[in-house]
Amino acid sequence: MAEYREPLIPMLGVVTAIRTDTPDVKTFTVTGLDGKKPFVHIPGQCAMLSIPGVGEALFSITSSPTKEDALEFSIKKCGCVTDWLHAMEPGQQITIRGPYGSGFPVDTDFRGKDLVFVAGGIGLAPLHSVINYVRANRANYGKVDIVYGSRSMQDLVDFDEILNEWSKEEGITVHLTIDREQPEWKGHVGFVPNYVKELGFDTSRTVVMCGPPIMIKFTLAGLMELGFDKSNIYTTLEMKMKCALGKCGRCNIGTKYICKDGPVFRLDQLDELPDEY
Amino acid sequence: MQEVKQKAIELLQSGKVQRVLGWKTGEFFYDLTPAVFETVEEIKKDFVFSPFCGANLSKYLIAESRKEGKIAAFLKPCDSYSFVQLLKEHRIVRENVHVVGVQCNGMCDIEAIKAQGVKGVTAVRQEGETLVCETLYGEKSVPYAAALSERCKTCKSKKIVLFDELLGENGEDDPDCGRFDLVSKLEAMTAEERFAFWQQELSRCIRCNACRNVCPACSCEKCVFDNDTLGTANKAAANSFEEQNFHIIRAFHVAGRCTDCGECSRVCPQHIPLHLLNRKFIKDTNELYGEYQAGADLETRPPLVDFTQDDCEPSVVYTRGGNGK
Amino acid sequence: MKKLPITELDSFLKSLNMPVYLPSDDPSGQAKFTRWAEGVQLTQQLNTVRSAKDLFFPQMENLVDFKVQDQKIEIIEHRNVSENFVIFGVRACDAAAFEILDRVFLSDPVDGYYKERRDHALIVTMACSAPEETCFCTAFGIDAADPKGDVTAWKTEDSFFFRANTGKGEKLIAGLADGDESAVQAQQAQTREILSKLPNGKLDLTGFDGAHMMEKFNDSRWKELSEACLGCGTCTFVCPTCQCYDVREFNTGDTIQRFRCWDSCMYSDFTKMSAGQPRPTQLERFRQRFMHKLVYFPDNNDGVYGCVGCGRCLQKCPIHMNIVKVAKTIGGEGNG
Amino acid sequence: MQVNGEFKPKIVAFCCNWCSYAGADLAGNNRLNYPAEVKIIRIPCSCRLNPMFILRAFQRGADGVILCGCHPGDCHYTTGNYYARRRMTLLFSMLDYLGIERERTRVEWVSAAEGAKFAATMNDFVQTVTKLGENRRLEDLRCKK
Repeated sequence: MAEYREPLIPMLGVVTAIRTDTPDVKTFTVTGLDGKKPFVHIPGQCAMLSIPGVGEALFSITSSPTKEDALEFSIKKCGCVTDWLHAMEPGQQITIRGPYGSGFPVDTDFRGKDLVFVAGGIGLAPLHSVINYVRANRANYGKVDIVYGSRSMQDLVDFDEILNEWSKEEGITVHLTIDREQPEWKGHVGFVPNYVKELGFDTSRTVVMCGPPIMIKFTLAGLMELGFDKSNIYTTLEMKMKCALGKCGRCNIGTKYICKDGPVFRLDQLDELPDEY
Repeated sequence: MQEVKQKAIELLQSGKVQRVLGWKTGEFFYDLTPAVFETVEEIKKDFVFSPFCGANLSKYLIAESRKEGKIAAFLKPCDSYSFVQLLKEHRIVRENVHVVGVQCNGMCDIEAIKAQGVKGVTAVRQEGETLVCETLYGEKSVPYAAALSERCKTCKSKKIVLFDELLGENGEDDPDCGRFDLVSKLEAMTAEERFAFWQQELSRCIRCNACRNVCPACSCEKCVFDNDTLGTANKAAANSFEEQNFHIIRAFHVAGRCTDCGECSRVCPQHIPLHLLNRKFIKDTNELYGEYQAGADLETRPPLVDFTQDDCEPSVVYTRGGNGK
Repeated sequence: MKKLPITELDSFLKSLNMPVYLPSDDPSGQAKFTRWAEGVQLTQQLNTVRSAKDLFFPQMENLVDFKVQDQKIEIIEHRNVSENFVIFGVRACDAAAFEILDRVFLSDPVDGYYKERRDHALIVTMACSAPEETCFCTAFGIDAADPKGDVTAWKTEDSFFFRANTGKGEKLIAGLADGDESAVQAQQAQTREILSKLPNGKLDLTGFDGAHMMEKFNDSRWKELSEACLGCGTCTFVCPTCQCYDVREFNTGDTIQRFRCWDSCMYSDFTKMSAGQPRPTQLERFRQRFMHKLVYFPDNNDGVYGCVGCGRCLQKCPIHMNIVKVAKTIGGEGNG
Repeated sequence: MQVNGEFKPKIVAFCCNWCSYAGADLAGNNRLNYPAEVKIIRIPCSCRLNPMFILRAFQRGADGVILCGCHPGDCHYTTGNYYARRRMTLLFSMLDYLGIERERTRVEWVSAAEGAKFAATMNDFVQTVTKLGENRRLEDLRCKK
């Protein structure tokens, strides 16, 4: 049992590397001051990162738990804290606390299943963690299909890794799409929801989905049309958070707290919650 | 009182208006809530006009007058000043409002009744100049004057400045109401005494923002105190500085626009006499730049968006009023 | 049962040799929990404007400081270790509210700031003898004539009577003389008589539970209930059970102080994100507050409502909208 | 701020860009002395001075705040300083009403040609505030080291 730490007091971390993925997404590698991984997590869990004086915000952990040496966060520039993160240099100390949330049921419900991952834009961040976890424990899972779309080729996060690692692995099929035609793009063009429908997956598969609300909404409609069961579809929610401990009250939706009971929810669970997210 | 309800029904029935803004009954005789009525049945069931209709309805008209259809609003003298001030600032769509002026004999405040030592009040009836209260502990009597809300004890005007129709008689300004007496008293104190007085009052502030949110003059879409990007956001008063900061700026932002309706003090859960801050500005502008009553008309320029070349210098403060040192 | 003449309260409090907080009238005539010192009088009023939660969950407190220099950050923890203290004269409703706050702050992960104060507090409750018409604690099964706490106190014409409920309480009043219970029983009978007549004392809350969540949530009458709401935080801040907070930072020019302060779900910025606002109008914010107290909280907490019927919001809401009106409008038929 | 046991006030001077800031410049060019405790903040016009700026200055440790602008009638924007004059009068009066020492705040009209007036004003203001001592009534303890 570790020494008692006040849950609201963060620990220090160092950003050891910063990789520019797209014009507005960077991936940050974070370790503790001792150079080791700050904590162990489950895919889908989040952590609170902060720069004192700028603010604190919750980010999903992009790296798989199987990555031993550090945590990774793919972060899109869209507000105060993220602007600051994007402007900083490697070697910068930040504060970190976590892990928070329930994570994906990778070692229970996902076991032995054929999986379909559907992601849009920065929505790949939480799924990236699961996908790499599944790859590391390949024997425990069946077929894997990844449908990933973005506005343009330049906006595809982790493009190199997708091309050079995921696509080349046996049992994994990657389906990439971009919103509009681009001369150098040879792949599929079109929105994710339509693409998912075109691909027409078997309804026995488990779907894991993350992306902008509008993508989720239409993809869901498509999946329902295909005859998927809601209990086989997982997605993540986002709300403003301050404590991430289920106490400060703002991420409360119905009887659930996104920070504690989520951010991962099964669709049939979401149906039982008020539509306030 | 029945007349007001009848008028509400009549206006709705005649099709002159589609909605009526008034006060709705509560659990007790005193906890009346501002409400918009859309049917005659609702009015028959819940509409009230009583000495406990203290809430100023004008601010609701900012949103209500922008909705489709016409709305009738019952405005007391105080409310009518706020209404005119909001019109002057182009915050209300005039064509969509049918103003019914209602006279007011001073509104009562349940907390004033309770301050008289009456507990557990469940009902009241007026007998002449006395309020007879039925309580959980038997009947108690309170003089009507003692039950008046603080602001009504120094009522500046019984004049309804703007109306489409009037119920009862219009009243007059009362220049001798003595509403600046307490301000003068404070001005006459030493700086130390004033500081101690305001520290004691402002330290009770819990920053609930009720004073700001109820104020008809505080109608900004986004308040400077909610603005995170400016760095002026302030959610809890950490110390006396932040208490002072909030209340000085709150009063300053409505200076020259505050009609002295007294809502800020009425709603303050901690009974901070916030109107004394607003009245200080009113008194100062009156004395330094000439008499001005916000909301009294649509034409006069408010003192803070006006000037003359021979205005006094700020140094006038060093020698004005009080002994100061 | 122990007895203490009213005139000897000061010497008793002094003999406790630790900080005592009791409701006392401030110069404006309102009662608030004040640190006792010679001359600080126990109030005659029924209750304080602000609830007793302040003593465990203050409106604002510093959590941690940071010093930032170039790429380095230093974390400065400055945890105050509490000393034992007594809260004297807590009413039954506020005492019940502590149990509700405990369910939030002492559930995993435990909030150390709260726990530190909670562990060091000794609660002396004070039975009510003259409830107001706004009280409705009876609706939540709270007995204002016999409140909980480490010690329960009754105040009669000339004496205090004390009964210890815990070992800690036992020690606190060990030095006092024994007294006869009959005066207490007489007062309790009288109080319960009044309690049975409270206008909202029998507020019916059937149907406010997890099973009816969507039905309550989708009720069309939230619109009329919330239409006059000013979006201020009065109800939240005077409420003894409201516990939402914000974590913010203040730059002193030298250090960054990270503090937490009370927040209100009634405020428009409560859930506002750069990505959007899930509760865009006052209707949603208003609904959240009452749904949380009457449906979400009990569903997560063995049916315990997030309200204790203290009546503060009934007294203080600028537009007089409150939980009783909500419960009666949205709620059970039993409310007539 | 105490320096060697002697009180040195912190003064914030908000100076309008067109007159007073140039006046301060002139004071410097003419080698006129005024205390180093005066920190100048340039603003486009005296009318730009939001009352919150003054309060914020006090919060951050100022012991006195002075506003300098063009003489009435000479405003670069024609009328800005007339409005500023009314606002500051009311604000100062309010500060006085709250019991905050009235001499801690001042408005002075200094033209670009009045380098000597600038230096004299600052000398006088620093002296006044030094006599008043530290700002205690409008302070934020968190910002004091």
